[in-house]
Amino acid sequence: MSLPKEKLLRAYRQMKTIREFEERAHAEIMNGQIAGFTHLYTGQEANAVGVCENLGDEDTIISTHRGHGHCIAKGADVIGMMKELFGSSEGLCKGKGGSMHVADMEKGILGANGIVAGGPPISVGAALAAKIRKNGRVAVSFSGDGSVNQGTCFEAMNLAVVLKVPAVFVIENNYYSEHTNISYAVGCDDLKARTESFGFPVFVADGADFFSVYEAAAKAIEHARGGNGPAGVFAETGRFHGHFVGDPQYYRADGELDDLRENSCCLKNFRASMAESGDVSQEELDAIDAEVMALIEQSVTEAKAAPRPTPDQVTSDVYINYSAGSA
Amino acid sequence: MSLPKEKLLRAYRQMKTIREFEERAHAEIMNGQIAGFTHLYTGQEANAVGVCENLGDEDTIISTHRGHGHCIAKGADVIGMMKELFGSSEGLCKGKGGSMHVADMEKGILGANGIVAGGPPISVGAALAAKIRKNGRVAVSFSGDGSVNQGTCFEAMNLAVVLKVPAVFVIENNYYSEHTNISYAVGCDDLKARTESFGFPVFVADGADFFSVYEAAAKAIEHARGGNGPAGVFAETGRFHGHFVGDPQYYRADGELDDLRENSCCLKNFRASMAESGDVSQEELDAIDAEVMALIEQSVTEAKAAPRPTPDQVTSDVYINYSAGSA
Amino acid sequence: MPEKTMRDAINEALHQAMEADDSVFVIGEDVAGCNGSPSGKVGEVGGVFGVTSGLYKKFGPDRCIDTPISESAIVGAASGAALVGMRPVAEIMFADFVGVCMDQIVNQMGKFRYMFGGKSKCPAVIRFASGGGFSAAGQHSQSMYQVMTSFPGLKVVIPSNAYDAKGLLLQAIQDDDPVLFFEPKALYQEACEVPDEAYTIPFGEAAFVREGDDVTVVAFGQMVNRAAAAIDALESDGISCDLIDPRTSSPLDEAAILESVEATGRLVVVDESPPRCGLTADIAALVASKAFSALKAPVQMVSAPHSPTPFSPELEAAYIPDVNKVKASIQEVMA
Amino acid sequence: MPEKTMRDAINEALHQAMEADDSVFVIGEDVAGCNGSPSGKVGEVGGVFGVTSGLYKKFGPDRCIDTPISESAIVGAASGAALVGMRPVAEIMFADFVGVCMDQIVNQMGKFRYMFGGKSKCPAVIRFASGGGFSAAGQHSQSMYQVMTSFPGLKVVIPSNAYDAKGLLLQAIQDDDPVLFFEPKALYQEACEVPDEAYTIPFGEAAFVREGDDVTVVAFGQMVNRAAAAIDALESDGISCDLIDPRTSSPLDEAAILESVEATGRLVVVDESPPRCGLTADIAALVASKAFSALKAPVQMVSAPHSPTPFSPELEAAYIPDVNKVKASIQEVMA
Ligand SMILES: Cc1ncc(C[n+]2csc(CCOP(=O)(O)OP(=O)(O)O)c2C)c(N)n1
Ligand SMILES: Cc1ncc(C[n+]2csc(CCOP(=O)(O)OP(=O)(O)O)c2C)c(N)n1
Ligand SMILES: [Mg+2]
Ligand SMILES: [Mg+2]
Repeated sequence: MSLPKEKLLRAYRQMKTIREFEERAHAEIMNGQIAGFTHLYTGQEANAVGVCENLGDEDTIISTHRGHGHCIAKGADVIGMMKELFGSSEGLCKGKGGSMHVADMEKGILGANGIVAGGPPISVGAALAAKIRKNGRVAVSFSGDGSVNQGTCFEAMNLAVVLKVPAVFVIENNYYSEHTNISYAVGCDDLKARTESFGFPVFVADGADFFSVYEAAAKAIEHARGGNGPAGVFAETGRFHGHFVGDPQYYRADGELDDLRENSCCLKNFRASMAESGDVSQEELDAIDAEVMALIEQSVTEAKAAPRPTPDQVTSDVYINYSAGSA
Repeated sequence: MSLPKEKLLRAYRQMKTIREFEERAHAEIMNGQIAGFTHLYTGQEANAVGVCENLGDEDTIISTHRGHGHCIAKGADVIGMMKELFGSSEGLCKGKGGSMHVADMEKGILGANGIVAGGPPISVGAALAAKIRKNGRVAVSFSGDGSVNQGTCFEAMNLAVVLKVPAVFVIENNYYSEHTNISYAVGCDDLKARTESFGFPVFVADGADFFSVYEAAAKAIEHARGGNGPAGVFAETGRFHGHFVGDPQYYRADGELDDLRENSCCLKNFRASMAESGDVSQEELDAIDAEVMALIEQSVTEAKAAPRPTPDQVTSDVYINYSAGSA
Repeated sequence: MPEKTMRDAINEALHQAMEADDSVFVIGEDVAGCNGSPSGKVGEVGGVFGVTSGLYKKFGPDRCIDTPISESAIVGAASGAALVGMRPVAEIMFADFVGVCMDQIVNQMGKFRYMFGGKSKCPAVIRFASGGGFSAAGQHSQSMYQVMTSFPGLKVVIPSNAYDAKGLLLQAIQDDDPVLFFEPKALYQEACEVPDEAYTIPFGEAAFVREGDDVTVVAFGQMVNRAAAAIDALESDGISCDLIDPRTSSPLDEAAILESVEATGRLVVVDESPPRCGLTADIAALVASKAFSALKAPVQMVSAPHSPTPFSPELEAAYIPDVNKVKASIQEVMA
Repeated sequence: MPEKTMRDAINEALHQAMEADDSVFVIGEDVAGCNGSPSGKVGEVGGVFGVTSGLYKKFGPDRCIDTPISESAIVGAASGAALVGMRPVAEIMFADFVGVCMDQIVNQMGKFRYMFGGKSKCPAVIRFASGGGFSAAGQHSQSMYQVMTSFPGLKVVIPSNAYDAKGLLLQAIQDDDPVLFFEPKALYQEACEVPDEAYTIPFGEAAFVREGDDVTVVAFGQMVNRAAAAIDALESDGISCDLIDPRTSSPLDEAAILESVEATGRLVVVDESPPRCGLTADIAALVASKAFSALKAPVQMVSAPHSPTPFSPELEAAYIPDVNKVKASIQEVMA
């Protein structure tokens, strides 16, 4: 697969931004600077970026509890996101949402979501709007290997087929839902087949390889955008951290994490692929790395200096046109 | 398939009892004698009886809004049921449940259920108890072609596979959920395959033929009872009445109902099969008919004469050990 | 002015809203009906209560959308479409079915705006047939609005007559917040004068159904007529009552209730839901905290008892508050 | 007596109940943990809050059962097993997730007995981690018990300390009705003296955490400690309060509350849930209707505001009632 250089550079930048955002967020959580429950996406970057590089601002995504990567890939402002994680009133959600609820309507980000499989039904709604408006948009929802066992996820898949809407279901199989392996939680032997049995094509990808995800997502999105109803992407991937920050990860095999970081790193894979094709030089990638590091540093500096919310802000933003105080 | 004569007679009696119970209930509803929402099972009798003839009192079933047939087939007292429909305090549920909540724990009937797909998760629980107790019981849930699109139904199927419990999922495809055809509401082309993709075998039956259902159910139940995890039965069937009593049935094709009554009547089919095999004479079946008619007549007579509940009964049976009044 | 049933008034509101704004669509189980059926009569049904009848034929399959039995997906489809600019009106057949889609209502639709820092809007309406009166037993008779009132971010509407139903629904559809619209199903056939043209009734403004000096009666939904009958029956005893129908439980017209109690000094609250953490307690507590000094007698609450809804007609009649119970409470508060 | 955290006390109760009765089992997401995982360390987790730790290792896979993320199926699995004679204890990780399994709780488990005419029993316990204090934002901080209290057929338990948690859970497990057990997650690490042996605390019997003459303070769950702190701080001002912890909101110990108010004439109710149709209103209304003549001042309700739970620590601190707010309310009711 050959992509324009500009696109290659951007894809790498996005993946690197996610990686560094997450690693830095991890450090700040360990430092006690970031409160709440945070789930890191490190290791899965190629999935978010491979999908979102096929989307425009008008297309929508809806994410999960592990949402930072999807939001950055879809164009959320990194500084606004870091401020949100820090709970500032200048955060993307004014400090009201935090890690699990990062959202940006302007960028078509209908939110990270703290409820497992909360997103797919909502995404079907966005897809339905696109179908009614005939505006050619698609609506993507991300789910994990655990999320696909939730009733709402099945309902959404069936409804999308019934209404023939341009919904794309991206399943990121990182093999674990919290501490439980997919081999336990998904009863059948073939999750891809179970998904396809709902009546739409599912394209398989290597979630450590940007190009693989990009291609699979391109097919799924083309299918959906073309008015053929929903489609799916099924990517095998791995998270480099625990389920949440602080997870002792008793479920890992010996050496599993080392192996993942060594052999399933999308950044390494991307660099290797560029080295082979010569499309982009390692120096160009190094330059991006430096820019990303600077951006992340800046985001943390700004987030730490950003204003804190004040108590009066608790009751605003509940409704549009009557104040919560009087309810 | 050859069954002992006693079993043949009982199967016919059960189907006939359901048929006459329903037809009489229909008449009494039209007369204004029975209140509430009632969904008739007429036409689908072979499904309930074909399944339940494979079960003992210790096995459980959980039914749907269209529950009379399943309950009778599993051994519910017909007079108690008729009294329940009439709302008497002597009804099976003391007049508190009505048509949609007929239940009898002694007979392993965990209730009809007014919530579409409310039953399957509960049935998985009964199956789980059987697995833990290693008592060889199975737990059967009935679902319709519409019910299978509800999230809870999918969750139950997956959980049953994960826990490898003796749950049997019986899907009665009567082609309609209320006014909507299965070809619309089930997005995929092959519901049986979608069900099997969850990881258990599904046995297909002709729901107008007792023997066909009996055999398919026998296989499914044997599978489950044998410790191999859940199994399914998928039966094609037809209801002779509307979704609810009073339904104008705009969804029917011209002649559809006549055709159903003519060509998909389990009682006729059973008689024809007996005529062919000679296992049971038509006179024996006629005698059963007469007994059933008498029983149904008696049930209505008793139901009409049965005591009505009194206002003080409203607040009993909420809890076992504290009165609702003081809550 | 022509008389219309509540069903027809709501139906008319839907027709008018859909004519006026092409971002409005309806979605739910059998809101068209007969999809996929061999008769080909798609659109003949219009919902199991007939409330959406005619919409499919007038507005077509993209704006009157049948669904599988998947309430969570229905609510999600509405809220997702609303987030990107549509104004969906979803039908959940019975209010009891909140049970199978509560997360999508309460944790998703109702919280988007807050969690997203005020940067989204979700103008979706979810309609429910609510309440008792049909011998429909425990799973088809609940109000559920008392529970939904508990959740910030949702607006909760409970019309008590055809006129209000039309105006409130038109308001709900043009409202930019998510609105839950509970239609007491026992009132679908009740008629009153309803103008042909479109009009809206603002949220948070109670209706004064009766005006009087002795007692403030607050009643919701199906109970408003019964409370009015009780009040009328007591007129000859010289008891005169304010009858306040809040029409929306969230937002609540606190001022109307408090002002009335300031004048009467007595409160009776009537609702058909069970008593615990319900609207009767909610209003009683409001008054006991904000109009305490005006109170001359204990607040009276008339509700269903703390039990599920029974099936048998006799039991249900004893379960749902009737005119006599309201009368007795008014007399008690006057004693 | 040894000090134990609430987490350990609950864990101990589970161990003891499972030892005593082989029909007790636990089921939920990661209650064992590591199932299917390459490490082979099944049972190492014991729930995300560690409350079920050790149960898998002691009682094996049939009695400590991991599930997929399918809350409706989890509750159904518990209630179905209970209907046929088991005593399951299901864990729903966060109380907020009631949203995805409400039907199974409210319309199924909670109504079986009534709908079936009193002929079934369903001795299932569902445990939830509830409430705020973790900066966990809108979908992981709700109490939900106020909403569940509204539903007849369910018993609702809200322990406020480790001692009560153990005794109430053992009662819940041996109770023959379905019980919802809400564990304020902010209290998991709080310790107090807890006997090693098994004991039960009956439902519907409030605890008097403080005794006094001037004000009746009723507080739930996480708020009990804060109310106690407020009361203690006001002692030097010569204000003395009864502090009542109902421990179960359904059944509710009405008598304890009413008797106290009869003596004090003043009521402050404290809960961390939002105000509408909540427990603060429920208790305030109870008192305003049944102990009205004793009341000397308006009832005071201290709750979260009518908004979802915010993320930011500062906002959450302003959201959940703190000691100062309780103090201010007590002072107000005394003014
Ligand atoms: C309804 C619901 N149940 C449980 C949880 C707790 N929870 C959060 S993430 C998670 C695991 C999700 O696994 P998966 O879908 O595979 O996503 P991953 O974490 O691997 O990205 C669970 C159980 C939740 N947030 N919502
Ligand atoms: C959760 C829920 N949604 C909707 C309904 C209303 N309803 C009752 S029966 C029914 C159709 C069920 O269709 P199917 O499962 O095919 O069973 P059938 O009626 O054909 O026996 C519907 C939509 C309900 N009772 N519960
Ligand atoms: Mg995963
Ligand atoms: Mg059907």
